Amino acid sequence: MSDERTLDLLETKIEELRQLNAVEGIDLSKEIAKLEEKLQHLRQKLYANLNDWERVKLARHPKRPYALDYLEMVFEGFYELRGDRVTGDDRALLAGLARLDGRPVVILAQQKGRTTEENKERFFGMPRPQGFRKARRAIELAGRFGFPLISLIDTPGAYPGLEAEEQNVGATIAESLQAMAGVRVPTVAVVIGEGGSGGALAIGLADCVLMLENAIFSVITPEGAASILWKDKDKAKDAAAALQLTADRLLGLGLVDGIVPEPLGGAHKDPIKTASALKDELARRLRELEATPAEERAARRYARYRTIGRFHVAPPSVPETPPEPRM
Amino acid sequence: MSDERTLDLLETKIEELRQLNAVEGIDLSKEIAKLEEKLQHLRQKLYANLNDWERVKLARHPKRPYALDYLEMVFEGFYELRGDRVTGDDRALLAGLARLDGRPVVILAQQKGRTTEENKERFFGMPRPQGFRKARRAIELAGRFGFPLISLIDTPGAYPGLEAEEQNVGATIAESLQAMAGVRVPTVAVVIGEGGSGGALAIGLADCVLMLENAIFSVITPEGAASILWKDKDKAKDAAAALQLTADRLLGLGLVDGIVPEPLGGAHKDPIKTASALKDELARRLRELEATPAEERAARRYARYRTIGRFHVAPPSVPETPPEPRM
Amino acid sequence: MSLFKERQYLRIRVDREADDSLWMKCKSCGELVFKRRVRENNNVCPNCGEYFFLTAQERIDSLVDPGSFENLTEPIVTDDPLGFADNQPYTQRLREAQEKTSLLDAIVIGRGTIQSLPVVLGVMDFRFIGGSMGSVMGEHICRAMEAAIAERRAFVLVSSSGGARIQEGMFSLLQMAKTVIVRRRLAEAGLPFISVMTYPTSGGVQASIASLGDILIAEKGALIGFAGRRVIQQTISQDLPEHFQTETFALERGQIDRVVRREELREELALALGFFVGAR
Amino acid sequence: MSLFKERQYLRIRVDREADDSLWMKCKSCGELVFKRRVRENNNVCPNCGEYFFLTAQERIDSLVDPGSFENLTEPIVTDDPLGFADNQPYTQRLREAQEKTSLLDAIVIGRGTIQSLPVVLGVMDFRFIGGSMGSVMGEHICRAMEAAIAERRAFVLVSSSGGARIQEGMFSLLQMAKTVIVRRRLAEAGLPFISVMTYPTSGGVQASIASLGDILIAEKGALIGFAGRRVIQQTISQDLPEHFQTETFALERGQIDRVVRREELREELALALGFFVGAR
Ligand SMILES: [Zn+2]
Ligand SMILES: [Zn+2]
Repeated sequence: MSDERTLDLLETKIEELRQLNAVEGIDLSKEIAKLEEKLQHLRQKLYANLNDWERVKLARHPKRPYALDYLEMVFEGFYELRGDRVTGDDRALLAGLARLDGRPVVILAQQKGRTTEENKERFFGMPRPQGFRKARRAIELAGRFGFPLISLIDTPGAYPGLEAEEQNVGATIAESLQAMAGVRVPTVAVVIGEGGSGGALAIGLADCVLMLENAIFSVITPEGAASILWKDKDKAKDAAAALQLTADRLLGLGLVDGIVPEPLGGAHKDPIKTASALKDELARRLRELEATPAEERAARRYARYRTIGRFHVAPPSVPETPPEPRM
Repeated sequence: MSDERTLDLLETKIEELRQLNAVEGIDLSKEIAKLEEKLQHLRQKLYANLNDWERVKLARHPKRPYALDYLEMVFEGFYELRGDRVTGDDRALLAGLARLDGRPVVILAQQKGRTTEENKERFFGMPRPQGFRKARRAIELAGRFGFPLISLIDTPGAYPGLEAEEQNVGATIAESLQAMAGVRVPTVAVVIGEGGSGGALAIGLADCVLMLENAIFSVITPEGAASILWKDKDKAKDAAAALQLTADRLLGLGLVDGIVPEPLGGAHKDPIKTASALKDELARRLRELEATPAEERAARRYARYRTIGRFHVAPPSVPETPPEPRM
Repeated sequence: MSLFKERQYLRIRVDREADDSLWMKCKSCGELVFKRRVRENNNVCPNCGEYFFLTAQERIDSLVDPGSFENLTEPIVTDDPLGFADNQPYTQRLREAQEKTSLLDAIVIGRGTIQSLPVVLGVMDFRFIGGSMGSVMGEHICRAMEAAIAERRAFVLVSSSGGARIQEGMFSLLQMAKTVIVRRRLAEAGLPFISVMTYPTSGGVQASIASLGDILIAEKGALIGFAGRRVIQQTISQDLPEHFQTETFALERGQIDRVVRREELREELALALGFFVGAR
Repeated sequence: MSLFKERQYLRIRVDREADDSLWMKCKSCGELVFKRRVRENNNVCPNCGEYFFLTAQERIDSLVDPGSFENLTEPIVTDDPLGFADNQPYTQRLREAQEKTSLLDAIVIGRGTIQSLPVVLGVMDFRFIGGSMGSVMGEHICRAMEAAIAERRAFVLVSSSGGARIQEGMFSLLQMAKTVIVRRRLAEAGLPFISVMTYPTSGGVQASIASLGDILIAEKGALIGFAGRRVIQQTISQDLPEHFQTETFALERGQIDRVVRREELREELALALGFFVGAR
């Protein structure tokens, strides 16, 4: 991806030329057009066949739009509801009400920080038990008032730490999952960046699961997998490929329902366009879900998750040792 | 109550005489009988007309049976369920399953300590947010499986402290109340000693509320009321009378449903007899409640609490200044 | 548990235009400020921003659309069921509070609109025996929720209370149970309840109805907690942080959803209520 | 997230009587102990009390009434849907685990009675790739709950798992959602679920089905937590208490209901189950 910076530099240069063109009255438009054509060509070449590891880097790109950016661009009037009513207010997992095309929805949103200051506040986008408890509260609110629920997923995973374990972070994830499993309103989850393990899934058990084109969703970070399975941290690239964590692969595996396209080079190249695509897709999916009777929606959600898994009846030859006999 | 100690001393002396009688073969039986008669007479005189403050002291008597004593004597096989699943396990408010006459029930029990060590563990019987959250969990378990719920109330009140406020103790009381208001099983609460304010009521919103004869139930401790209203801590005795916190007064006011008799001198004079009376009353009340259809039980619980309060329509002369005009 | 003293408030009499002077001295910044401006400024000092006390009626006026409020507070008064007297009979204390406030008890309820959104509103008045909750306040809160259910309106409760009204003993403690059981009906009816916590929301009010809002909004300068600072210090001699039980303390600990300045509260309520109009 | 190594266990081969020796050396106390006695003692060292590893079958034998267990574990194996390979193909790792354990995956389910009380039982086997949960384990847990619903039995799950099976990628993560959504059905059917947590109950298993029991029982010596000690220390370099994620740590922090010694677990389950027989 070091090429990306070169292309960004070229883009800046073209912009400088364009300003020169305007100010000095020198006619560079022909040259500029050629340069732009070249740039477009290079970009296409660069981004057309991103490998999985490059996608991982795009999904984590520091310039990538975060949840609050989409809240601004896709929804109106985010009315944040803070606090878990128990011990705190997690700033890495936000909850609140907002409007989508004028209709009220409940939002769950995982938010990373951009600055050191922000990341300190938001724990690098890693939710703590306070966040998962708040999620559960918001899910229940959605259920109580019939608001559709939309999750924006973007986290490396739940925050690992003593305090999190002391507050039983695993159980808070389980309870958020349980709330999502049972809430009787349409639910849509979108992975907008990084979908990291249980901390992401906690708000991702939805009727419809979408991914932005360059988002990833994985049981473990490639780095973690490399360290545990390859016993070699530098194998993250291999792990990224093996884990099949990109949107296209997960769509192929039937584990997500749709992909929201991003501009060439990633969402950060044109956040507004990305947001617009996301908004259209969210609105369309919600309409579909709301057109489905509640009972049928519940049955479909159940069937969707009940059937996840790939296995076959073992042929008699495998395993070589037969299974335990009946006792 | 200084007389109580004199009588206890007399009782000890009689016991010593009785042992002398047995061991030495000296016949003191006549004298002993007379002394016992005298003791009985003095006790009756002492306890027949206890004032409210003396009741308060009895309710808090250090020898009084506590919740775990009744759990032993009234119920079988207390199977404790610990922890609030969030931050801790309160030892001042216990929860669990047990059997009453062989039938499973869910128990909530406030437990004081006898020794310094125990009181340190049990915070002098003052529950913390962990306890109220555990209560809520146990109430929901009762509702989920249709177990009747029995609360044994004995607390000076919720524990006042920084950590309690940090964990939003008020809200945990409110949520315990809310759970009790909605649980669809028969519920009986018994004040076995001290029913102290919100910390007691949190597990006391029941279909049937009983009090042991010398128990108290109050919005505030007499000491607290004296300090706030009389501006004089030594007026606790007056406050105790004014607050009408004894079982007989609260029965007279229609705020409790029944009184479980105690032996002369208080429950600690004969814990087994007290427990036996409590068991009979609990069983009777539960039978009544279970004989009532669930819908009607819910309606009665609602009506019971909805109508608590004493007020009248103001005559035109009061207040002298008329109420705010309509706007 | 009326542990919060009125003297903690900076009281200004703004309810009578006929006051001897048109100016008042702010006890916080010491400036002489024009009473009318204070009043127009929601009883916030225009010089230093200090929040002065709002009566129930002033609070209502600050929230509802002009002319939209219909008072539903029936003229009921407590029976004084215990015949309570401390250094002073409860009846006398009541009469004094009634005279001081022109209210029969510590709450006003009614229907109205907030930026055209229909609500049933309950507002406590701290001047009336510390905003404490006895039989009458409990009854009014229940009737307000019942009106909300009957008229399919949202319920908004603005709390300002030291807790239970000691003088009514167990009748007062049991108002916690009474309001909670009716609050369930409101929830079953699918109607929203927005609880606004101001200075102070404490004791039995905080430990029941006030904490059970679908949305909890604290006014800047609120005090939110169960046991008061003095009770804790007297009971366990614990050091308490300076911002103990402030709205910031509550927000940091996840106890409330939002903190709002007084002058933004009307707009804030309209925002929140707007989501629920037509829901379900 | 298989972060717990088998080497943390003291493994003893007690599954074959034909072993070359009748004696073994306890790795904890160093004593030579008679294998048969270890086995009869629930794989607890008769000398020092150290808990040795139980296979799923040994665990089942230690819990159910003799002869009452009917294995319901259908012979299904994972498709290896990602065609996963690290330094070793997943298929090979599977084959080795299958050969080592005589199981097709890391769980055995079945029906049986515990002191005559009918249950459906699921027991994980840590030997099989760290007891990790992939498609097959998730499926068996769901089928066990469905059997419990069909037969109106209680469900007991004994967890021993490092978490999700990394080699099945998102299929494995989503088993958390799958087991949770079926667990709801069990609750809706009014049937009890007792979750027994042993060494280790962690990662995706702890963060889903294992934490959702009506009653949570930890075996003495259990490890209960989401992120492992190593992960936390590598990520944020935090000092962790010695008893971090032990059953005592969990009990003190309100995360579990009970701690039980291995030899008492059968009795414990009977006690708990007894309350639910005939309930509802
Ligand atoms: Zn000022
Ligand atoms: Zn040993």
